[in-house]
Amino acid sequence: MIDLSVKIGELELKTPIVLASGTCGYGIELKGITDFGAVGAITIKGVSLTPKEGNPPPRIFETPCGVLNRIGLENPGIEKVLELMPEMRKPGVPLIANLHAETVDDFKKLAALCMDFDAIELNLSCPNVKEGGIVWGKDPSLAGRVTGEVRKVTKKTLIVKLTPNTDRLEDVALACEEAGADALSLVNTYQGMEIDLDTWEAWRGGLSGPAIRPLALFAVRRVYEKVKIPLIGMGGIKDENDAIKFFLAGASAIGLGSIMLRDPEAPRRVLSGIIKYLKERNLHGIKDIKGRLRWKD
Amino acid sequence: MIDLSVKIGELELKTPIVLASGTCGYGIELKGITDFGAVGAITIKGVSLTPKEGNPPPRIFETPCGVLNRIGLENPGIEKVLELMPEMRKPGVPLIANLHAETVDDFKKLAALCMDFDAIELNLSCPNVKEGGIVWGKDPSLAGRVTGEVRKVTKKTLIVKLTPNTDRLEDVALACEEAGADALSLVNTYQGMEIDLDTWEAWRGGLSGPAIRPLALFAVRRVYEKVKIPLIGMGGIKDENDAIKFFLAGASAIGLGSIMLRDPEAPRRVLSGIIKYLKERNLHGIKDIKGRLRWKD
Amino acid sequence: MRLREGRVKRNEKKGNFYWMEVEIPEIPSLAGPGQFVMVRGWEGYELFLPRPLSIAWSSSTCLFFLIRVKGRGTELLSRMKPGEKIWITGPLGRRIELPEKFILVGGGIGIAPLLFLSRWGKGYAFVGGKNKDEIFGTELLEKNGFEVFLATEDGSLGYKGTVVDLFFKKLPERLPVYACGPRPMLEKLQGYDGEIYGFLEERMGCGMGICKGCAIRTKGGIKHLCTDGPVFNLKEVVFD
Amino acid sequence: MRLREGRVKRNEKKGNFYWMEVEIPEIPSLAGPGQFVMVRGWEGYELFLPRPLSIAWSSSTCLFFLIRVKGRGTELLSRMKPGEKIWITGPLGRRIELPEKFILVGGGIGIAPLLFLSRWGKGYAFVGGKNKDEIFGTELLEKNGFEVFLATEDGSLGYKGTVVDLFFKKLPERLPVYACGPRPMLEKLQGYDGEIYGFLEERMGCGMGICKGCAIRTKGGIKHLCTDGPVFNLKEVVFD
Ligand SMILES: Cc1cc2nc3c(=O)[nH]c(=O)nc-3n(C[C@H](O)[C@H](O)[C@H](O)COP(=O)(O)OP(=O)(O)OC[C@H]3O[C@@H](n4cnc5c(N)ncnc54)[C@H](O)[C@@H]3O)c2cc1C
Ligand SMILES: Cc1cc2nc3c(=O)[nH]c(=O)nc-3n(C[C@H](O)[C@H](O)[C@H](O)COP(=O)(O)OP(=O)(O)OC[C@H]3O[C@@H](n4cnc5c(N)ncnc54)[C@H](O)[C@@H]3O)c2cc1C
Ligand SMILES: Cc1cc2nc3c(=O)[nH]c(=O)nc-3n(C[C@H](O)[C@H](O)[C@H](O)COP(=O)(O)O)c2cc1C
Ligand SMILES: Cc1cc2nc3c(=O)[nH]c(=O)nc-3n(C[C@H](O)[C@H](O)[C@H](O)COP(=O)(O)O)c2cc1C
Ligand code: FES
Ligand code: FES
Repeated sequence: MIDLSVKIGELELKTPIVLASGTCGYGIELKGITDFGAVGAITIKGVSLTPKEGNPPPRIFETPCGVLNRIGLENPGIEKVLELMPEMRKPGVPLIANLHAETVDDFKKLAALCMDFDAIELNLSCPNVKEGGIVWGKDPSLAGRVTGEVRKVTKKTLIVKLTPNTDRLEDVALACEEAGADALSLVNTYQGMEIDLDTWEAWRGGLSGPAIRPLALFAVRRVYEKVKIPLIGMGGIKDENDAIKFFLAGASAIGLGSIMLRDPEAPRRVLSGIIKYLKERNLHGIKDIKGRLRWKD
Repeated sequence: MIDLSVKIGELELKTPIVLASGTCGYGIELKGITDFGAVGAITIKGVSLTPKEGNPPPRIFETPCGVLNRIGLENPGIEKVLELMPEMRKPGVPLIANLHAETVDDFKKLAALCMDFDAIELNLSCPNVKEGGIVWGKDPSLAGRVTGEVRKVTKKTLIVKLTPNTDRLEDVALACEEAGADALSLVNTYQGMEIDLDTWEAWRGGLSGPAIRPLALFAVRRVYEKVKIPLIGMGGIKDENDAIKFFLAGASAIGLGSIMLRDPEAPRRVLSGIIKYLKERNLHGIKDIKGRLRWKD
Repeated sequence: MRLREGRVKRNEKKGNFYWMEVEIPEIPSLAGPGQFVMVRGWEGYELFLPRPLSIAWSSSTCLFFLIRVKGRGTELLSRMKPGEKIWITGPLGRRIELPEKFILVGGGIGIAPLLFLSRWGKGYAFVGGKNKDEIFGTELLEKNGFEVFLATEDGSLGYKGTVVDLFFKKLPERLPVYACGPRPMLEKLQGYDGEIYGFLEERMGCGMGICKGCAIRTKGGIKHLCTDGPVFNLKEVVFD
Repeated sequence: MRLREGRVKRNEKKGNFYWMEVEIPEIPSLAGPGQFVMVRGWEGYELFLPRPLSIAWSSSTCLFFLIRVKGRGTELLSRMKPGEKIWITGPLGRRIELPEKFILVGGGIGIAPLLFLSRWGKGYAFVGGKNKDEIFGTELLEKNGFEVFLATEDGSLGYKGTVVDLFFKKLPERLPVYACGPRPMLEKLQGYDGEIYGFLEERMGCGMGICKGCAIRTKGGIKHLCTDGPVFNLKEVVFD
């Protein structure tokens, strides 16, 4: 018997497949398209205290095996999002609120408003505006502080989503764990840019998709070797093979991001593939592969 | 008239196309294959004071639109490499010695031995063994120090090759400029890993190829906005369009790396494409596009 | 609206465009005027995203696309051969309500979604392009009860000039207008003093509202092309 | 040795393998025993590197490959159709000097380079595979003057067992041996008390000595498969 359930903090996921933030809307849009039976949890598009317009177009570019986005965290604000709760509940899957804010206070207020969600995920890829604008997730002490402060106001499962754009990834991860995070989610996108060859216009953006898989996998592994809390691993996963690599690297669950834009039926496809892989090897669950890679260097 | 020559320190390149280190051997191997008329300079495979065996196989993996390598800086040592000088001279193209060492002293000794090269490139992606093993290029003061010390022992054009695996890229670049570097070369590979799904064996490696282009482009631009010395931009360039993006981002010359493994005739192809692009727009040389992108955010 | 696998039935070069017929029985009966689909004609991931294409026509089991090669994606689509697999999600976007009589104004490849619209009414169709190789579908429009006015910039077919010029010159009746074409064309049409709707374009991620990639500026704030559009009241759109 | 564009002339499934003929006039006359080429049958960059393939046979203008599907690259190659473009660099690797009479030992797809070798001499060929679908080229070997011994692990053709077992059992004469097949097979053959050469495999970047990706451990230190090999004196190789 194969047991695919995983526990992330207090959260029981029926499958180890999490829909990553920003690539599944509020889940609602995927009604009738995605088979939610294959989904362990839905992470909604990042939400802030007040509405955000996001960036002017263009917002999305294609790069070799990758997607570069500069959505700019567009969202209607937490109040409007809470109104969607009845609709968001329909798939019957645990809901994770992905939050972003520019101050510790706003993060706390947001978290306190998320009572009806099953878990909270802090997106630390945005800048801390009060303290010099440094991105929360680039600085272990900032990351630890915001995690600790949010921890005080909520008993919900608290996930911290890490940015890979830092040398101090492991220290940031440790700081979040010490400050009370129940789990870590990584990676968010890698900073890149694109240029239009005709107009010479240029845009910054975050890179995701298969291109980043080798980098993301390494980020997950480095964090796995440092912390004890479970990890939701993501970055370029397109099929079961990629997913299994993240489990072998140490992820307890995996996130599907960009692939949802191309194939909204990816959750079932990936889940079936994982089951097949486990069966063929007589393995009984994610725990039999989690972290089990063998370094050859 | 289109003028494609560029100056990198004292080095006059007839074309802005540099063969990147580690992907063109010693140039010798490409005799009769690559059209050296299209090549501005050859950067030889990284060399150290004493021979290095490199890593046991496997050493190279393919990832989506990328190459992950763990060659391990295999080389026969500087003495043996110097013996190749007559052969290396045959293409008639300036030669850049790519050096790596574990101590400042070794870097100095190496540089002093490179009298017959046209320029020296310090590869700062390897660890400084005496001082805790931190990678030279991750720390502005280390990077500045090694650059300054090498500067003292050579009058050759001194290029410093930067690693993108750091938050402090701009500071490292500035430190190298202040310490006397004539030019900077970037990026080296991004740290990643690969796992074999059958054996669960895992290897660390450096990612290169089209996958990293959006990241490398951004790295080049960030450095361009900080320093005055010329940049050799590279990372995922496969065709003229990619090359032009690097010029628009601020590179004075561009490096062809992984593409040489797939298409050793890339220099001519890319050069012809650059000329066509310039002609179609009535532009006269790289200076007409260098750095000229327009940020839209 | 699920991701379906179809098969290319034909793919013919017509002037500067390709006319592609795809067998994909699940979709045609659901498709309404103004809708589009996301199309992928390759299995690899180098081109990661599917491409948005208008539904240009349909039969009971097939969709028809009119394609102009722009970059790698449309080039791959243009090279597809009968029998090859193709993946399509749709129909997507907002179905529009059409009056009985209306005017179509199409520039270049912009004619694609207008052909489909012509099935739902009667009226006048202004069709323009750089030259005669960019004029497509006049017989179909006529068969559907549309009087066709042609314009080419080089004068190789019909009126010599832009389709917008021709439109403002020949405007037969003040009817609602549905336009599709390059941005400058739509901007000029904003000046029409009647009801005017335009098919907009923006880079898309998903085509189904989950990525927020397809933002469009309107007087009422940011809208999303794939869920609020692709057809917008042109007077509401802010071009910049 | 430059990068050349060729055209697939035929590509036929033969048991578990594909037999591909490629028209590429510049290469055949240069190709010698023991050499290989780097092959790419796709234009995109998702699969970035070309794949090493042995020269299995040649005519005046064509190269022949025997291909076993392993991953995406060989799968794409196996699906190629006559007329399609293919890019090849070569011949690469060290040409070997063959005696007049020698023994070939091939396991599975390992038969590919041995077929080409059979053109340069006479002798005995031991050919093995998991089952009869992995046996290829016996007629060609016989035509070239080789006495053929067959082994399949399931006994579906010839001796039931491994080709190495058969070889040690039937060894007709103490002649130099050229072997190609899976690593365990080559390891076992190291025990042969005569001259023994093996075709090794390693992941390659460039195939022409510029990347140092293809390291092979030998008693004499690291060697490079693409420039020092692919054929090595098996007694010198360190398997680990
Ligand atoms: C709703 C809608 C309907 C469309 N209908 C048609 C049609 O019927 N026939 C037709 O030929 N074209 C149509 N287009 C335009 C077509 O989608 C683009 O030309 C195509 O996506 C370009 O892809 P590419 O790979 O060839 O070009 P590239 O420029 O290489 O594409 C790179 C990326 O940018 C995106 N992109 C580039 N240009 C556009 C654009 N103008 N609009 C949207 N995304 C773009 C691509 O989808 C891709 O993600 C439509 C666009 C939209 C938004
Ligand atoms: C000198 C030489 C000659 C060869 N001759 C033949 C032949 O005639 N017929 C044949 O079918 N196969 C041959 N092979 C093996 C063939 O090159 C691999 O099976 C093929 O590269 C696998 O590519 P893939 O994309 O299908 O598999 P994947 O496993 O997806 O390949 C991923 C990467 O690993 C490399 N790789 C994987 N396996 C091998 C391998 N065994 N050897 C080298 N690189 C590998 C690939 O080249 C690619 O870069 C030869 C290998 C070498 C080194
Ligand atoms: C269009 C888009 C929007 C995203 N929005 C968010 C977001 O709002 N909050 C967040 O934490 N991550 C966001 N992400 C990051 C993804 O959740 C994920 O971490 C990242 O894309 C890497 O995974 P992937 O390679 O599978 O896409 C977004 C990514 C994309 C492509
Ligand atoms: C196989 C291989 C070997 C390399 N060896 C070196 C080296 O010895 N010294 C060095 O500075 N960079 C080395 N590099 C890095 C390249 O010079 C280049 O900076 C990097 O690959 C990014 O460019 P690309 O994406 O065009 O390959 C190597 C890269 C590859 C793929
Ligand atoms: S394209 Fe994704 S929301 Fe419109
Ligand atoms: S494959 Fe590049 S050196 Fe051998």
